[in-house]
Amino acid sequence: MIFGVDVASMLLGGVAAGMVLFIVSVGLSLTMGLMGFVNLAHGGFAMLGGYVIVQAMNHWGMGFAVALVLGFVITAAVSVVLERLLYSRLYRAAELDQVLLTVGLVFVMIASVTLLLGPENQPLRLPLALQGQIDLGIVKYRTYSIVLIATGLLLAAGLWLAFERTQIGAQIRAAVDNRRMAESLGINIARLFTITFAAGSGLAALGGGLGAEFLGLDPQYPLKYLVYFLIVVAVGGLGRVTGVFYAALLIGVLDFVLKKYLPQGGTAFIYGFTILLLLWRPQGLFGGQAR
Amino acid sequence: MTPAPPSGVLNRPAALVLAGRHRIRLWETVPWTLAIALYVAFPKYLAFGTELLITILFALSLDLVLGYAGIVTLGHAAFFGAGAYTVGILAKQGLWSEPITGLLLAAAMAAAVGLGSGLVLLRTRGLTLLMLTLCTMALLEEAANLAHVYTGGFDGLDSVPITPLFGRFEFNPLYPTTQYLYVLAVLFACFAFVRTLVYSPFGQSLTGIRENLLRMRAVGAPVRTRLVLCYTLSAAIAGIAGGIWAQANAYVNLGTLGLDRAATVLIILALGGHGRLYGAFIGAAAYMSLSHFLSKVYPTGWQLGLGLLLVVIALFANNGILGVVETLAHTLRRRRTGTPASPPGLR
Amino acid sequence: MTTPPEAPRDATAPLLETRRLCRNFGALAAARDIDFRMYAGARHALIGPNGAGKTTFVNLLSGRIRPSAGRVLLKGTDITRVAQAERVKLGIARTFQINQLFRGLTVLENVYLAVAERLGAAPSMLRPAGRRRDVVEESMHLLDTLKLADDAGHRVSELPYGRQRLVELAVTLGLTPQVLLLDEPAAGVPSAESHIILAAIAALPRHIAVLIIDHDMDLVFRFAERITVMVGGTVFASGSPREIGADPDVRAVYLGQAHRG
Amino acid sequence: MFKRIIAITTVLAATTTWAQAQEVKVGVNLPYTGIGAEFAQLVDRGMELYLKVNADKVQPYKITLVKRDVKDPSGANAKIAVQELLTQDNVDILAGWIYSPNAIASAPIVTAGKKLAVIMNAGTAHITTMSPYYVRTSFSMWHAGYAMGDAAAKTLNAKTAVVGYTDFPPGKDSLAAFKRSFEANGGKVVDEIPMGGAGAVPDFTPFFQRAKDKKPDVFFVFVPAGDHAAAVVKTFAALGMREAGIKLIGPGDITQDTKLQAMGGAAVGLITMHHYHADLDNPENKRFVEAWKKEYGATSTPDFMAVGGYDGMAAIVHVVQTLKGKVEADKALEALKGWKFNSPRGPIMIDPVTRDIVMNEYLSEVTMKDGRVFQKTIGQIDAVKDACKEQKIGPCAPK
Repeated sequence: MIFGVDVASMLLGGVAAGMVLFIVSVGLSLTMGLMGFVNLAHGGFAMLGGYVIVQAMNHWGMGFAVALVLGFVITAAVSVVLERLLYSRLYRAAELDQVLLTVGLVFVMIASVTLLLGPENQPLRLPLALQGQIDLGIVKYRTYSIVLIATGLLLAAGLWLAFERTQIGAQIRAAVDNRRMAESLGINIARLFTITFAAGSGLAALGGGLGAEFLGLDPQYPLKYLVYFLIVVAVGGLGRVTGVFYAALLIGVLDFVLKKYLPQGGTAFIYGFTILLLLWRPQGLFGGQAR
Repeated sequence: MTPAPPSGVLNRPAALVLAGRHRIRLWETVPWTLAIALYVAFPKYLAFGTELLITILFALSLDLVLGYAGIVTLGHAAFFGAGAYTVGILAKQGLWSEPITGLLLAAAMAAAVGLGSGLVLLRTRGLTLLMLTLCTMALLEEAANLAHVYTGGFDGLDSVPITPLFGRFEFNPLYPTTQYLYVLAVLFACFAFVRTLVYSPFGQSLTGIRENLLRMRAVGAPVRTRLVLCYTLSAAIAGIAGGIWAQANAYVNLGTLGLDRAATVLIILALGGHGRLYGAFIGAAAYMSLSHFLSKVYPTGWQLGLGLLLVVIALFANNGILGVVETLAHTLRRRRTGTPASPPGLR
Repeated sequence: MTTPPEAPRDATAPLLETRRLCRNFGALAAARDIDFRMYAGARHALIGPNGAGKTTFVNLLSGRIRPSAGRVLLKGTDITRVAQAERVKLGIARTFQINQLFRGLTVLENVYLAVAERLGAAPSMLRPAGRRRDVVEESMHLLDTLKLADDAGHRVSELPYGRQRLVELAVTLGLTPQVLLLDEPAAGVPSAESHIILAAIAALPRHIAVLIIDHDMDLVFRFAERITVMVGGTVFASGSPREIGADPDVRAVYLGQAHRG
Repeated sequence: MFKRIIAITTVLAATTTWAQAQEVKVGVNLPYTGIGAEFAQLVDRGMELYLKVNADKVQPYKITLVKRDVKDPSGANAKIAVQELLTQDNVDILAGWIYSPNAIASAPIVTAGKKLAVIMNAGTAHITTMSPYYVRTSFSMWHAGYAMGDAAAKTLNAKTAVVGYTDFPPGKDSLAAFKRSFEANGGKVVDEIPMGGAGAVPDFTPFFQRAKDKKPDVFFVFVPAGDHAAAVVKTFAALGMREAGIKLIGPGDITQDTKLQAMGGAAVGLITMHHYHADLDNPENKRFVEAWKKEYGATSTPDFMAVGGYDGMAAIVHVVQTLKGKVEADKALEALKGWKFNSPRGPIMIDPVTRDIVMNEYLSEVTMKDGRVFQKTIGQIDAVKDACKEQKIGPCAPK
């Protein structure tokens, strides 16, 4: 019985960690997959969203759920402005220019947040209902992890439906596969990019807010976790919701188990695993043809 | 094809330009005179100067792969760190602490890492290659942390014993006069090599790979071998930069392998202009003085300023400061002489 | 529709030959059992409607893509498995339907790259590129013959498209091929300038076997000594310009639509 | 209006010229940007507050702080900053050092520069042995670690312990200190868990899960202050380890005052050993906290880093006074050896042999008091020295 509990709690922990990665990274996979844009500033949108959510809760007295929605909306709006003004000018540009633009944006985001709200870590106090433990019959486990897993699954299902079953989802998938062909079919690519970018950034904001319990929230957030977001997207493969979902779970559980049994070598293993996988399948587990 | 008299064809304008492209121009002596001037006029800024020269050397090695072969990498610090730790560990374990030969060992180790990773990674391109270089560097950083018995882990190796240069010139930590001239000499040697390489047929074929990989294969070029060779040479130079950094600072730590250093050198090259040899000089000078003097005045503001500068460079300057200078000179010449002469072929 | 076996031009093996060459992309059979022969000094044309698999066939010959089945032989030796870089060394070179040039480099540098690869100058790291007199000389000669001499110093991106097509040809000729595959050499060139390209093709030395793929019937019938017609990924008919011109099936399938007044 | 401007400028001109002769320049290196920005701000405010509150003690001299940003814990920037403070700004005294790697990397330059160097935070024990000019007014990891090992065995009479530590030198120091004294008092450390690096905050759940499975009496945790500490407390509560009968103990870093209120109820029951927390009940600390809140706002609070800066500046002012403004390194060191000062953390002294600090260590438990999270002092050990140097353990043994 003890062994069962041990494995169960480990799995739950790993899946919860995976969910955080999934929620934050799915937007990045869409923007990179659809627009082929190396968007290193994605973590910045997660931070902005997180800060909006924290401010909404601590200073404007909003509930957690309402704050999350506000975070989504405001970050999506900001991202539309940035996309129209800056990103759209570099869709045809070389990778180096895209890397430069997004690294520049990250620095601007970090500096402005530090200037406005100071360098301190932003405390995000979960509502009482989400704190503490919950009894799942076989194991008592951290309530918030269970909530996170549920939210992640819900989000994944919702996104899957949005992509596989709706008109706009079909358009996005078509554009990911062959942008020129989609354009020639009369799909308004520019509008599609803006919508995807806004949705992607909004999701990142949700990820920032929901993940704050685990990953904390401070101005350095975008650079600290940049490598992890990129790994999930690269391993998962570009442009596919399912790809990122499985990749995030795989890496979440792998990282969790390794930290428990091999605390020192854990992260090295993740990097090694990513290298081997990308050599075997450059387009990632579920990606389409390597771009 | 009837053979025209040999000399006749060779003094055609285009042929002369190509034949003279490698000749040293007057303004190319400017960076070196400035470096000497800094040594003479600002003895107190030699620590900053040494760090600047090493950064130029590191940016130069990246320019070889990024500017000339078109390989975008976020993991170039892997080789810088490999070189630094080679020097650090050998000296700290009392195996080898002579500076010049130490650099050769650093170059050899970094070249080995470059060859090993190049053979494997250069099969891929674009985002995948970017990720692979990033992960390789991160893997090395973790390995260095794990082997803390040798590498000193997070705290790093301190007071690395380096024997005096040529047995006479001591490395003084407070007034790094020897270090500055030593780094300047090594930078000059490496720069001469890279400059020759870039103007050689091999360098020309690299620009061919950057401009059109498909066509280079169609003209029969063994593209992968060329890229791996270029990657290894660049790694060796980055290793020298790392090695000399360890010697000049008598200190090595995980920062030499960090994403921060790899991203900074990429920014520096983009700022200065890649594929232009002197982009490394201008980029490093601009970035380092901005980061050094501006951050003293207004620490957080400096980061905001740098971010905005990068956004502007990405959107408007097509190839950094040197690119802007070149287009300006080009339009000026066009307005003065009216002939659409193409900008100087200094690739 | 199997064509009658042609009388072999001479006793020696054909310069370039394919036997039952196939290539399919998933379900689509882009090339089906192509038997094709080409002799030294040939002036051969390959015509056929769009989507007939002409460009795929060129990619198979040049080694850019590997066949699903069948064999490619050069002077009797099997080169099916030989990679593109090697085939170039063996003398098979091709131009591209859409320009594939080094746009940021000058015209001279473009040709220089091809000639340097052929002469084995490329790997040298220490001598200045401009000092390799043999490579520069040969490149300049080539540009003279194609009347590109005064563009030599300009960047390719600054040239009008017509002249860029000439550079495309010059770069391939820099490889002094035995077999030259010209993929629609005059494609996209305004008719006013196409005469320069036609003249250049006509002036090609006899010892080079040239296979030209094009829709321009005037060019084909003036240039070609043998014509092969491809339809739906396989050889539909093959013969002299006169035979092909007179063949009713070819006329019905292809020439009928394309035959201009 | 115009007349008033003239008046002000003349007064200013007079004072500066007069004080010119008596000026002492103090070169401060702190990570004003990057991941350490928050800590730099605390130490910086500690220094500035001492100068403001004790302006009279500074007279007739004028202390100017020349500040340089070292950006990160990588050591390279710190070396340049210290080198330039010495050669370009030719400062009379050096101060700062949040991160141990920066203090270690700067040591050769400090020695070459021959200037008094006051360490205001970096806690790895053997740093003070790396340069004869280093004087530390903050703490060594061994102060709290060693004392807590002792208290865990005796006061909490724990028999088994698991140690979780951030995998970098201060973490290893903490582990070694706690293990030595805990096992010297009959305890047994059953597991040692390295918990990720000092950079990005790892998810502590797997490490805590492993500790929980071992069911130790106490779980000693050292992580850097800031978001690491906040994450530790959250994970401890979320995994219900208190209900499983495991006490979370550690140095005061994990209950940093600036993070305490945000931790809320989750922190209740934590037992820590440290030389300072804002709820210390002594008159000196009352004045300090009051002055801090007046200067930096009611919601702001000082913590052990701020007091490191505060006491560091006190030591500097003492040196300036005793040497009448002409600060010469060896005399300054003499002046500080055995120096005693009534600090907000209680009476402190600079150990004449090791130039490290000797201070009280307080065992305190986190409780709730009138709606606020409060650290109640439940034990005290007076005049604690750095055990690592005293017992010449590992790197602390003189070379």
